[in-house]
Amino acid sequence: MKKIEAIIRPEKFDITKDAIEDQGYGGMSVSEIKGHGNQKGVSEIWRGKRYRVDLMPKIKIEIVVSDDAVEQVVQTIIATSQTGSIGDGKIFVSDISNAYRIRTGEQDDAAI
Amino acid sequence: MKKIEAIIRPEKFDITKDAIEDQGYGGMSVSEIKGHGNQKGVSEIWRGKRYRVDLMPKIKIEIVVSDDAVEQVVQTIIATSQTGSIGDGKIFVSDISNAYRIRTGEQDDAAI
Amino acid sequence: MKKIEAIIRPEKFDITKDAIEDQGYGGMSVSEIKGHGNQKGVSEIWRGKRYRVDLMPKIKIEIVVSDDAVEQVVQTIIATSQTGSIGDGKIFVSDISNAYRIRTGEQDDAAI
Amino acid sequence: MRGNKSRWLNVLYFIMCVSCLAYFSTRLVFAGDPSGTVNYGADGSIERLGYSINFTWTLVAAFLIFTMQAGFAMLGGFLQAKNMLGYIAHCFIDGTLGAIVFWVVGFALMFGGSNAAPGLEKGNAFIGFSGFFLSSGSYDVETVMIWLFQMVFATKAVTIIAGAVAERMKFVPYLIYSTCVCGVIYPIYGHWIWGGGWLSSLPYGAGCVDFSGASVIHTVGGMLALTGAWFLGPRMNKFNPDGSSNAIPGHNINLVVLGTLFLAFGWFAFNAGSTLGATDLRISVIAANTFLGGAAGASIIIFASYIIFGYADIGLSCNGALAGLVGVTGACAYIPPWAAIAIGVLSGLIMWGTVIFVERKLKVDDPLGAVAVHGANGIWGMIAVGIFADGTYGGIRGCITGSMEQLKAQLIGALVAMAWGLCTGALLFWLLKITIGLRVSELVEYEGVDIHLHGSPCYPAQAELTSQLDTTEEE
Amino acid sequence: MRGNKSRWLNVLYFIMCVSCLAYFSTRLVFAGDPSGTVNYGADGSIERLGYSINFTWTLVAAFLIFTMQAGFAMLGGFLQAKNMLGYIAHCFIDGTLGAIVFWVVGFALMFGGSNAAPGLEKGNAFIGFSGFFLSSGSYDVETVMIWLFQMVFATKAVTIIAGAVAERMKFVPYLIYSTCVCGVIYPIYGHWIWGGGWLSSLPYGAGCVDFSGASVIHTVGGMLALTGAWFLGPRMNKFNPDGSSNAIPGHNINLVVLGTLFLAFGWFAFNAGSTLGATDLRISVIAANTFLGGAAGASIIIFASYIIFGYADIGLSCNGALAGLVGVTGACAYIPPWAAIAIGVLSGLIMWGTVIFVERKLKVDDPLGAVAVHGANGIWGMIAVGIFADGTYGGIRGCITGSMEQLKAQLIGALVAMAWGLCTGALLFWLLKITIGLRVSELVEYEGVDIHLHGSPCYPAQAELTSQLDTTEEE
Amino acid sequence: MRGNKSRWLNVLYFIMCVSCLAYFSTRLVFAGDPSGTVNYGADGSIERLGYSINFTWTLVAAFLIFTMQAGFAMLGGFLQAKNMLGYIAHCFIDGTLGAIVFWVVGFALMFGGSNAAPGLEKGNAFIGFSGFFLSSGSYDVETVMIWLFQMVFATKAVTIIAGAVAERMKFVPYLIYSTCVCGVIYPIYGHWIWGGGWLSSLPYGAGCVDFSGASVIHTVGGMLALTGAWFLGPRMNKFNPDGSSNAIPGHNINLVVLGTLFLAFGWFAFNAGSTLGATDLRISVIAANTFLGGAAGASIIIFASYIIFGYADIGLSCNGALAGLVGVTGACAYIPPWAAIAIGVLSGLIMWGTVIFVERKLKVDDPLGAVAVHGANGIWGMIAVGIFADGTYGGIRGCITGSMEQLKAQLIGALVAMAWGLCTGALLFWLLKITIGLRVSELVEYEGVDIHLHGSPCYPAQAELTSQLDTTEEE
Ligand SMILES: Nc1ncnc2c1ncn2[C@@H]1O[C@H](COP(=O)(O)OP(=O)(O)O)[C@@H](O)[C@H]1O
Ligand SMILES: Nc1ncnc2c1ncn2[C@@H]1O[C@H](COP(=O)(O)OP(=O)(O)O)[C@@H](O)[C@H]1O
Ligand SMILES: Nc1ncnc2c1ncn2[C@@H]1O[C@H](COP(=O)(O)OP(=O)(O)O)[C@@H](O)[C@H]1O
Repeated sequence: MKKIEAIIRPEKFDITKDAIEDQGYGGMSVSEIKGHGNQKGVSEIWRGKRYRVDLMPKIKIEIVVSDDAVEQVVQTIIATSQTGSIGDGKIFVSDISNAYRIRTGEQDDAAI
Repeated sequence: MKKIEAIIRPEKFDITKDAIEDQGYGGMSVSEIKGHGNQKGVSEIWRGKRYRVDLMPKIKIEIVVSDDAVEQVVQTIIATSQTGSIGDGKIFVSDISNAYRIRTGEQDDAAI
Repeated sequence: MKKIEAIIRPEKFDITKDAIEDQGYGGMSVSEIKGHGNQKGVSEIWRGKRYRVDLMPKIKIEIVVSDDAVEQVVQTIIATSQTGSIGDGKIFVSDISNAYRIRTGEQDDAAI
Repeated sequence: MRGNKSRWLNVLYFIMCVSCLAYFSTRLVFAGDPSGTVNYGADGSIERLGYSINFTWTLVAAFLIFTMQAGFAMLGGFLQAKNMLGYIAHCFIDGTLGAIVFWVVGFALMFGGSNAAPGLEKGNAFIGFSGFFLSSGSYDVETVMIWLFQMVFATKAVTIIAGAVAERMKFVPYLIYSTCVCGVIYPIYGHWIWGGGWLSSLPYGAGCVDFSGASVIHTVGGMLALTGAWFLGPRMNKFNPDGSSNAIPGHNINLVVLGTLFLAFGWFAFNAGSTLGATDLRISVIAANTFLGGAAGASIIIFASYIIFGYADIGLSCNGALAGLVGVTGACAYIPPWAAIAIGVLSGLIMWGTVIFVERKLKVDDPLGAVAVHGANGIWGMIAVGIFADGTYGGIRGCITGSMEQLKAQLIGALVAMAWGLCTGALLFWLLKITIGLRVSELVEYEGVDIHLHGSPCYPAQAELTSQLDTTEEE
Repeated sequence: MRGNKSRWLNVLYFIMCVSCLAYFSTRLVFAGDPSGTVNYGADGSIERLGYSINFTWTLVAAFLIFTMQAGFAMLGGFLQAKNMLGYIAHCFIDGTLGAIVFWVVGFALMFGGSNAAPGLEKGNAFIGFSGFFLSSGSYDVETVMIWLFQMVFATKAVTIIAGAVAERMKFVPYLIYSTCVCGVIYPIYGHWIWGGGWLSSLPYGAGCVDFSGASVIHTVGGMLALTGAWFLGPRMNKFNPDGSSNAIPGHNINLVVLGTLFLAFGWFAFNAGSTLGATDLRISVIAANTFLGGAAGASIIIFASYIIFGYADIGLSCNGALAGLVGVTGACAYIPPWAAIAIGVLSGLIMWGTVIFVERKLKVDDPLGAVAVHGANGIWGMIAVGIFADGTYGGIRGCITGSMEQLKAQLIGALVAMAWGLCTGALLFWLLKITIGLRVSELVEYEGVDIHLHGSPCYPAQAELTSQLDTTEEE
Repeated sequence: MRGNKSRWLNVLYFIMCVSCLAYFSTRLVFAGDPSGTVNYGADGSIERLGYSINFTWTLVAAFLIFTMQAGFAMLGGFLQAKNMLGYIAHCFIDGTLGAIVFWVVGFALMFGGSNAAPGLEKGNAFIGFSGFFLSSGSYDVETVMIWLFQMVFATKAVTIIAGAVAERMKFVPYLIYSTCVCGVIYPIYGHWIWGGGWLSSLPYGAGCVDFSGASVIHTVGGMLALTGAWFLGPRMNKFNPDGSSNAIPGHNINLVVLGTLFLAFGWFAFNAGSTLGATDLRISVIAANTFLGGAAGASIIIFASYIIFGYADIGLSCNGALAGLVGVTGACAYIPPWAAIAIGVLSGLIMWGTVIFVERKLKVDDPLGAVAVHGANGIWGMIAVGIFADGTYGGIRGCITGSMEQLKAQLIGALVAMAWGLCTGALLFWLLKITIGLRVSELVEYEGVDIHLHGSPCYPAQAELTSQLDTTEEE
């Protein structure tokens, strides 16, 4: 099993989520983070004074899938959430050694 | 060392946390996420119009423990936060290659 | 590649972030969590009644770096965010098996 | 599934209301000779001009008092965010449905027989019975004006209780309770004091005197709140098995401070307006006393909490301000400024004491402190008249002038108010409890009444994440 | 880059304003004989005293009405947090810039020729043309008093539309639109009804009668809102490709309830103040009817939503209260209390029906329900005068007294208001659309107008995390 | 540990207050012949009726002005959430404790010797000394009425400074400072202008004239704010080592807009009420000028910020509105509407210029812009009287009528106000700094004063997570 952590633009979350679900991977956990990669931030004003905000809001999606599904999910995410400009985000894949479904107590791939 | 990520119902957080602490595992990190597994979401109304909310709020607990403690913690979580209905959550276990305590600079198991 | 998860004091976030950037590791994801280690919590009052808050707010920084950079980043974080008193936080390091840059589709170390 | 039974009860209740309204309405359309028009501008007599000044004063006071409804709603900052909507819904319904109930029946029970205005002729020392629907004889500019002024009072009295039953009460019982209090319980006691009833003609001093509602509104409201909170039981997690209690922090103290300020604003008009006339220049003393009482109540808590905790507890100090305002409500017209300060200081301390007493001794959970703020200080406010009245207004003389007579009348008034509030409250809540039940299920309480009773959280999530939520229409 | 074109338009617009102001100002400095001082206190005649009572009443009413601006701003709780600042900016600008525009031109177009006060002599049945800048003859205490009262009315009318075009309109077109409505569209229709124009002298009944703005403010405002929302198109994600629509939850229902309460508060003064005199004791009936209408509108929605959904929908019920208030606005002075309740109940239901109609049939996206609350109920309010007026005030007799004449006049007034609102609105928005464009880009809409048009989110993030953000000064 | 020293100081301060109050109170109980009752309704003379109209007007104005306290509290939206409670606590304490201080001593120093009402006989050109505690002679309806009106003024003046010292001041020094300003500093300057003191009888024009507080309230308040912010030093992270400054965004612009609207609402009464009489029909011109000034100040900033930044900066525009309101405060009664607009436009620009000047040149950190809004525009408001007064009211003639005399008097008044504010402020803050210290520790500033001084965050976390927090009772 692998965990796919995708950090994407908030405005792409909707269609990315739908695309993943269309392929049958229902389970996911979503949280709000802030971050920056090569992105420079934007400027806002506060009572007549400009300032720079250098951490941008992003959405982090975590999906745990079986090893063979990783590539498909990653490609789906890239396809749907790419805009080609800086700030598109990153995807990290890591190993999960075990998973449990709390409702039933099932383990491993059966639990995802 | 292993990291246990448990995604549970918010209303079970309290007793789960107490149960874990009772067994002596004090350190944990908690965050709010939204997610769905096989759960269908609930409906709300907005000015006379019903709509569906399909990501449900959950609590994510992250606990890093030494390898031999994993099973006990996982079973404790399952025992305390199971209700038997859909939406109970998941537990994922993964490897941690190193840990540091910032206060002292200690490493590995000593740091947890 | 490794993922460094550092859980630090909110008030140290600023200088820690600057220190990491100064060493050239731009990309990071930041989120707010609550947690406790050996820390005891603080007391607040609510309409004439004292109560204890035992999960303290912390900042979690996640940085994915190539294997050889891990030590440097970890030491930088420890150096900048250490105060020596309880509540300084923890750093966990784990393996990342793959990374993708969504904008370009690049993989592995090139994507960080 | 959830609340289906209540839903039908609601339908029933609704049909009952509508048919009763329809019946009367038809009668009203054909009621003879509505006398609703007077214009004193054209005719130039001094009496009429003086009358229209007083008329306008009372009306403007009624408008200003209405802002207290917003003030009450803001006090919901003391509650958990997940139950906020439930509380403000109660405030909102008290103010809207309550107005209609008071129009239908409450006003007639309260002021019938008082002869305060045309169309209020019938009634005895215990209850009034004319002025229903403001129809025929009571469709007169003066009667309507008094109705408006009394209506904003009545709806405030009902709203007091909303704070004590917050975070756990079912919706339909609240509707029924609110209707009963506004339509029957409050008006009957009110009749005794203000409608020419028996308490106002007690043979001690000047009879039982309550300038603007220390007993009528605050004591009765506070006692009803106590019974309500008692029958409902404490909120989940409020008391530990060992009997100790937990703090359940609210969500927005800023809102509480603003609410207190708006309540204080309304209170100026609440008390000064109770002269029903601006040519009665005592209004300035009344307004000043009102504010000094509140200021003293707030200040004493600031100091006390700072000394005891090392923190200036602003939330509690807001309660102190309200306690001070309640405390001077009964006496504000009869006392000099220094007495207002004395009353306010004591009110603040009484409030704090009562908060602790209710929680530790009675083990009753009163989220907004309605019992401490309104109940205890309403009683204290009645007694204060008997102590501090200096005889310069209306001939009311308290202990400081050497006479104990007035104090007796006040004590009787306060005791009757307590008894009336506790008995009717207990009866009402007991009946509701054994029939349709008072309390929401544990799940509803856990997840908050907002999403379960009102279909939406009060603050729908709006962070980047959730504004992207896929929302799909259904049915 | 973004909005550079509009920026220059804005500069242009600004220079135009300034030079026009400068031109007139110089003339004004040298205008002869300002007559702005009268003190009726020294001289003791009863007429003058009566006059100053009425004067003060109207002025105080104007002050209280002003709080409605805050009430309107609070309704923004129905919107998404990311667009909140855009909406309150509109409210704020309507109230400030609008006052200046009404001073420059609107007041003169509306009341010129009405002879309501000194300096308003010139004008005909279709348009007025004296009183610009409140200068020379109209620099008189009475004229200024009426201006102030009418100014708060006018700015409210403009603000209605802000709710319908919220979350997606560009800034400069809004400025231009707001100026045009406040300066020309609203005053001209207003002149026809209140400024001595042709509608007020229709040969049916007492001529077209609109006590405090059911048509002038609410129908015209609602129709302008409809055209605005129509030309702008729905918000992103509002309608699905299959024609069904989605709910877009707002961010703060508490704020909406508070806003409704403050609007109701202002509405007391709005309606009762429209007598322009406190010696006209009908003010009490007006105030009571106003509130009963709102209360009935709110209550019916509470019941209806509870029966239909099983939830008491408080947000919708707030809209119901406003609908009831709008519904009685036209008739409040002419009807007995029971009729106010009947009107309010129907208003609530009409509002809900219109919400569904606008969304499902017209496919127009009206985020705050301005069309349903103000448009539909403004029309209903006009008709209600013709039905329920009982002849006790001003001789206005509706159907319930057996006469159909008044109803005819009211229908004509309502139809003219609709036609006027729809035509001028369509023209204005069409012109704006083809010239500078109405709508923000898709990106701006996605990320919220706040950061793009106003440079800052309404609620800058303040959690532990972001308060630590490294903020560096630039330029 | 933290704040233990201050705690004992607080106890001391408290005991001092109490014993002083107790001493006087006992005397007061036995004071002879309270004359606090007059009812002008019964007796029908025209003079008395006129008197009671004016009496009521002033009282209602005082009520409405009180809402400004809520408005000030809402401006805290400009601050960081972690310090919000600290700021509103200051506002709340200024309004409550301040009232008591003004009752004890401030009023007597300010109006003693003015003979404005019974019991205010003793005093000279520099200071008054009768009317303490509103006792004996001054326990009269008229005196109490004037006290109430002046009390709401005084508490506003104190609150101005809260904005400049926000986010970093200790609690006990704030208490002491607030007491001193409300009890001594403000009243003494006020006496010079309004209490029959030397400035009002300067031999130029009509003497120094300040209609409703441009110098008394705003200049003095603004200068005290400047010294306060100066002695406290800038907030952490405000200035970079290279001298450039950072923006520290607040947490709720919506709240700021609402606060501005409530302040504008109160300002109507603030200025128009200052006639102390409604039979003085100039009140309409005053109210209209007040609002036009504010509207002009807001509009100019909307345009200017849009042209300069490409964004319509609503927060700054709210400050512009307040600047405009402050700017016309001194002159509102003496000028025609066009002049109010001119003053407002300039006020807005002066405000922006001063914000930049204070930050860049003085390197003083004024979180809410109190110096720019109140200080700078208070001075400008004084000067504006000398320029724009058109001679139609009170015989005040400014430059536009060709006379320079009045301008001289105004300049002297403004300079004296500046000097007084700066000197007393510097003395007070310096004394506090060297004794108990002004500023919270770095840790407290980092984590927010709310949890450290007031024991709770202003917005206790309420998300799903934290509402589940295990909260256990202790002590
Ligand atoms: N090395 C990293 N470790 C953790 N998170 C990262 C890293 N690099 C980028 N991110 C996250 O990804 C988000 C998008 O980065 P982005 O600027 O699009 O990267 P790039 O410019 O390389 O495509 C950032 O806001 C941050 O949250
Ligand atoms: N494959 C997954 N990857 C990441 N998170 C998941 C996954 N499956 C479920 N979750 C998380 O667990 C929560 C509970 O899932 P749930 O509906 O109870 O699963 P199940 O019905 O399989 O027991 C979800 O809200 C989501 O946050
Ligand atoms: N075993 C653990 N697993 C996950 N998070 C932990 C663990 N131990 C500590 N933390 C996190 O680190 C934060 C700081 O812990 P701290 O009290 O400073 O630890 P210590 O006292 O051991 O230095 C906690 O608030 C919690 O969020």
